[in-house]
Amino acid sequence: MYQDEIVTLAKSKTGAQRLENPDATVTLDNPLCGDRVTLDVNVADGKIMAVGHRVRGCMLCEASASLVARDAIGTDTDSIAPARDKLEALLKKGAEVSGDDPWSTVTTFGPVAEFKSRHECVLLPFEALGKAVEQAEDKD
Amino acid sequence: MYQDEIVTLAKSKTGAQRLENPDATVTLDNPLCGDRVTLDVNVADGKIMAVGHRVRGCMLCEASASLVARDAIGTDTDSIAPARDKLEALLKKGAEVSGDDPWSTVTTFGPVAEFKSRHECVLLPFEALGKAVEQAEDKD
Amino acid sequence: MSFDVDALRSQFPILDRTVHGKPLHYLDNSATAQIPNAVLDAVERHEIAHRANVLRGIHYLAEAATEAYENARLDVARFINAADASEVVFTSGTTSAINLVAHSFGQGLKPGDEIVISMLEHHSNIVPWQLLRQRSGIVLKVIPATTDGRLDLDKLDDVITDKCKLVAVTHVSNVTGADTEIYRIVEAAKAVGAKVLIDGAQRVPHGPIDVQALGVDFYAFSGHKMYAPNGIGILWAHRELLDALPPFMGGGEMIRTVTLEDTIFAEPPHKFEAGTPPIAQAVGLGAATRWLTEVDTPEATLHVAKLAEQTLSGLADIADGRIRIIGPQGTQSRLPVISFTVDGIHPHDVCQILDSHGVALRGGHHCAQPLMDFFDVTGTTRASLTFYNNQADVDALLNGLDAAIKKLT
Amino acid sequence: MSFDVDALRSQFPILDRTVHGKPLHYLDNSATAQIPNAVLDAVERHEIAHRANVLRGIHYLAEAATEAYENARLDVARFINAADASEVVFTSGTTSAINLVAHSFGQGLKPGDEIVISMLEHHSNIVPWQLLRQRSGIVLKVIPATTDGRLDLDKLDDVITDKCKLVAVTHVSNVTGADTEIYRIVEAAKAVGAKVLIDGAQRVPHGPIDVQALGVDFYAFSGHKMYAPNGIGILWAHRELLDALPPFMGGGEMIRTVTLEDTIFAEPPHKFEAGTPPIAQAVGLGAATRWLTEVDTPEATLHVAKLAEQTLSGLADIADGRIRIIGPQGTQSRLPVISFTVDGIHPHDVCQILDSHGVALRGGHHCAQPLMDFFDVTGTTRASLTFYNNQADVDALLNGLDAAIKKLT
Ligand SMILES: Cc1ncc(COP(=O)(O)O)c(C=O)c1O
Ligand SMILES: Cc1ncc(COP(=O)(O)O)c(C=O)c1O
Repeated sequence: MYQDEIVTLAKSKTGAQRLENPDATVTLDNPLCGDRVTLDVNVADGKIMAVGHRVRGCMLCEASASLVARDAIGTDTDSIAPARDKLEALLKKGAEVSGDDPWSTVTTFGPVAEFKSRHECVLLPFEALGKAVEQAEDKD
Repeated sequence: MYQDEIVTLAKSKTGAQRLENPDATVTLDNPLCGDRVTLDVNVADGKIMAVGHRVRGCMLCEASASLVARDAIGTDTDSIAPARDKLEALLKKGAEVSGDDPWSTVTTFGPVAEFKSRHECVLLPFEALGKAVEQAEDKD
Repeated sequence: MSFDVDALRSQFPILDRTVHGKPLHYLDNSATAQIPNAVLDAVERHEIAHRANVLRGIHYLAEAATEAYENARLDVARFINAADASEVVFTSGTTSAINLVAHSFGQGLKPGDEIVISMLEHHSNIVPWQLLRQRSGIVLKVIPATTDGRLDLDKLDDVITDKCKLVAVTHVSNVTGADTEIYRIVEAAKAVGAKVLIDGAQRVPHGPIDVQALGVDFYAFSGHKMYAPNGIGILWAHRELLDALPPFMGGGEMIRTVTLEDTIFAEPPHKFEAGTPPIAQAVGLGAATRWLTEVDTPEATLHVAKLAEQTLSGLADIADGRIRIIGPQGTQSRLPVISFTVDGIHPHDVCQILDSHGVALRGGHHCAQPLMDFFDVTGTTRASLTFYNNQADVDALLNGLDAAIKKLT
Repeated sequence: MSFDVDALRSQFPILDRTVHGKPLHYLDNSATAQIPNAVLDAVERHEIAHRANVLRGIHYLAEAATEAYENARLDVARFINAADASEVVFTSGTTSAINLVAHSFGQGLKPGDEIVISMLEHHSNIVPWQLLRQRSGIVLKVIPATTDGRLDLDKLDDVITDKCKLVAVTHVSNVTGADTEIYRIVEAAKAVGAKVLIDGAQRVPHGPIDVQALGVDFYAFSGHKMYAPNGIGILWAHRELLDALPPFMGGGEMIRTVTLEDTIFAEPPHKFEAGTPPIAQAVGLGAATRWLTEVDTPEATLHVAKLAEQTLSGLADIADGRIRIIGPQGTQSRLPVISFTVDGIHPHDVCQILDSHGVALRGGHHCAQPLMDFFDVTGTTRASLTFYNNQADVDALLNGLDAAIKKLT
């Protein structure tokens, strides 16, 4: 499961520092393993401008947070909830992910599918980003 | 287990009526099967003069009450507790019962030994008589 | 399709054994039913291939055990038609399921609040409420019985008042076999805003149920009476109810976070499953629900109903009416749990003699002393039948009774 | 006599299996131990030869089942050296045993009475007391831990005051493996007239104990951690204590008489065993106590101690001290439950990679979050060993850790 791509993502620590003036900040826990993600976001005109996070968690959670921070910039804010659902469908049902979608990179986590107890680790940063985006837009 | 001797004893209903002026009366329950023995006794000079009982219980309990009423008359009051213990030893440990003892008749219940759940049914009248004798003598 | 009782019996090795040199005729199914190979094998396969603790493990066996455990929950949810598997709480049996409700639901009650049970209840649905009464001053009221051993539903309006918070009654009596008209209980309870708990211990051995159609709030039953292992049972309740109720026992697996100051509990059903659960037993119960669902065909039901009818009419024919049926005389709205007294013979003597004929019956108060008091008997003898019973079992019962009466009177 | 680990392993079919194509190295024994054929067979033999409900039956199977159940109680009494079998209460596990005490003993406590636990407790010995605190206003106090993961016994006098009614602590920590000096707890508790409850869940898998010599009042443990089935556990307590305590759950088998007005309870232990008990599981636990008593020779203990020592020193040698032992560093006064953290790698990642090497470990908070907070870690990785573990298991652990560290850092 720890394929090079996942390990590299985690080690890249992409976006692994907090934003100075976030539009919204969300902290989510996964009580099962004690994972905790704190995620900041800046949005403008329905697009995500910046993401910063701090992860206290496992490598899968770190890799997922790195991927989120790498791929979110410039995407539509309303692409996040579907991206999360797409990732969940990939993990839980082995669903196909179509290639031309901006979030098709979630396929990186395909190998996690067979490890049920780890699904939440991967989903957590997506859920944090989804909530953060919602909050940021509510503020507008 | 229901050998003729036990069935005959039970049907004989020996002593199966209450005494008019008992020195003591004791009621004991066996919660396991709802058996209830009420037993009256008259004693004089350390000897049992009369026994009467009412049994709401199974045939084993009735047979035991009949035997108690039949064999107690004229025996020493302090023979009852040992008789009970002898019966218990017979039932629980298959102990030998010596032949010249007045209470050697407890061997009648030898066949009950292998049916653990029924031991208490047979012991109950002996226990009631033991308690009744004690009470009667305390009164003196 | 006809029903092949011999094929069914061959799934139960114990039915081949002898006792006291006679073939076993097991008619004590209401106490504990026997366990088919399919269930035994499921338990054993689990223990030798997937044994591990559940819910928190990362390793292969732990994942497999967790999956097996949660799949068993799905099996049970299907068997009772629960809206969601999270409504299915594993307990150690009916008794602990009812005690869970008495503590958890009971914690929200005030002195003077009323709980209604019935005269037909098993001690497991009486004593927990008496203990709650001691703890918190609730009032316990009782739906009376009819002379044919049913709940006297005409009295519902007298007993269920505005103060009533819960009506807790049996689905099928473990003494009389009477099948409760639950919709009337639900109607009366809902009219005053009370919840309904059904003790299904004697109902589920006879086939799947539909808790949603029943319209009740809590439903409790045991594994060992429905061909599953000991030490496992179910409390089903609506998810919103489970969400609102406080936990019963505390421990591992039922928490979200624990500090020495405070604890946040997990979501249902785990909130109510403190400690390592009976995992292999749950797997066995899951297998039993599948097995039973398959066995429970109209032909099988007919087979049992015929045996019950023969038993009832056979009892009526024995020894010029010296046998009194305690419960419904006929076969309508009753299950094959048949209690009776024999004039002049104590139930334990009946059982003991029948045992020497290889027939396993139960005699005594059946953990239903208030009902015994109502019928003014110290106990009854009970023959309880299920799918794997056959003609020979009924014949042995009737012949043995004949012999017992001849011998003891 | 030397110890033949291969012969022992051959009694556990699961130890022959592979996971992810690798031989299984089961080092998650503290969560659940595996079950030997002797125990599996005892359970199966019971189910296919003597399955019936217990205590009230007259027929052959019921008598046989009752005898098997009560013989299992005798086995357990022997295993813990109880003065009398009636002091042995069957529960569904450690958690339910502790909850029983929290309800039953707890019912006699007043607001302001103190219960003392420790920083090392499993949630099962924390949450029941928090729930009791909510119910009745007792005060919960905590014996701190030392930096090497033991109870800080020097603080006993500060924590245990005259208001203390019960000290409830673990015999062996499920995180650090530290073995508690129980006599010091008993001394301090007796000095103020408090009772002592010991959570023995992690102690009994390593061999028989002597509750009388320990001088404690309550002792709780689980079957599934000591090679017995799930769904069974033990509460031991002095008979006088059990006589004095009110029952916990209500139901069948625990009563003397029931009327709708009132109930008279049975004598211990049955007073505390409401409902149909886990019969086959008790039979399995009885068999497990006999099996374990036989296995537990000085040679076997030495075998495990050597593996533990190799594990501890192997961990110290890996990757220049990047591994931190959470608990005693040495082998003195500890059992082979070994927790550690790997610098920069989350325990779940460690476990997952080790799983791909066939090594079953546990990672996380081990239901001991307060202790995790004390050590300021989100979790640890734990390897727990027992008699059937071998050199290959330890090698696979150490090699796997090496690989994990290479891969993930
Ligand atoms: C020290 C300790 N206490 C209590 C428990 C709880 O045991 P169970 O889950 O079997 O009730 C455990 C095991 O999980 C334990 O390790
Ligand atoms: C109607 C009824 N309720 C409750 C129970 C208690 O079930 P258990 O002993 O399995 O907890 C029984 C069986 O004994 C029963 O027949």
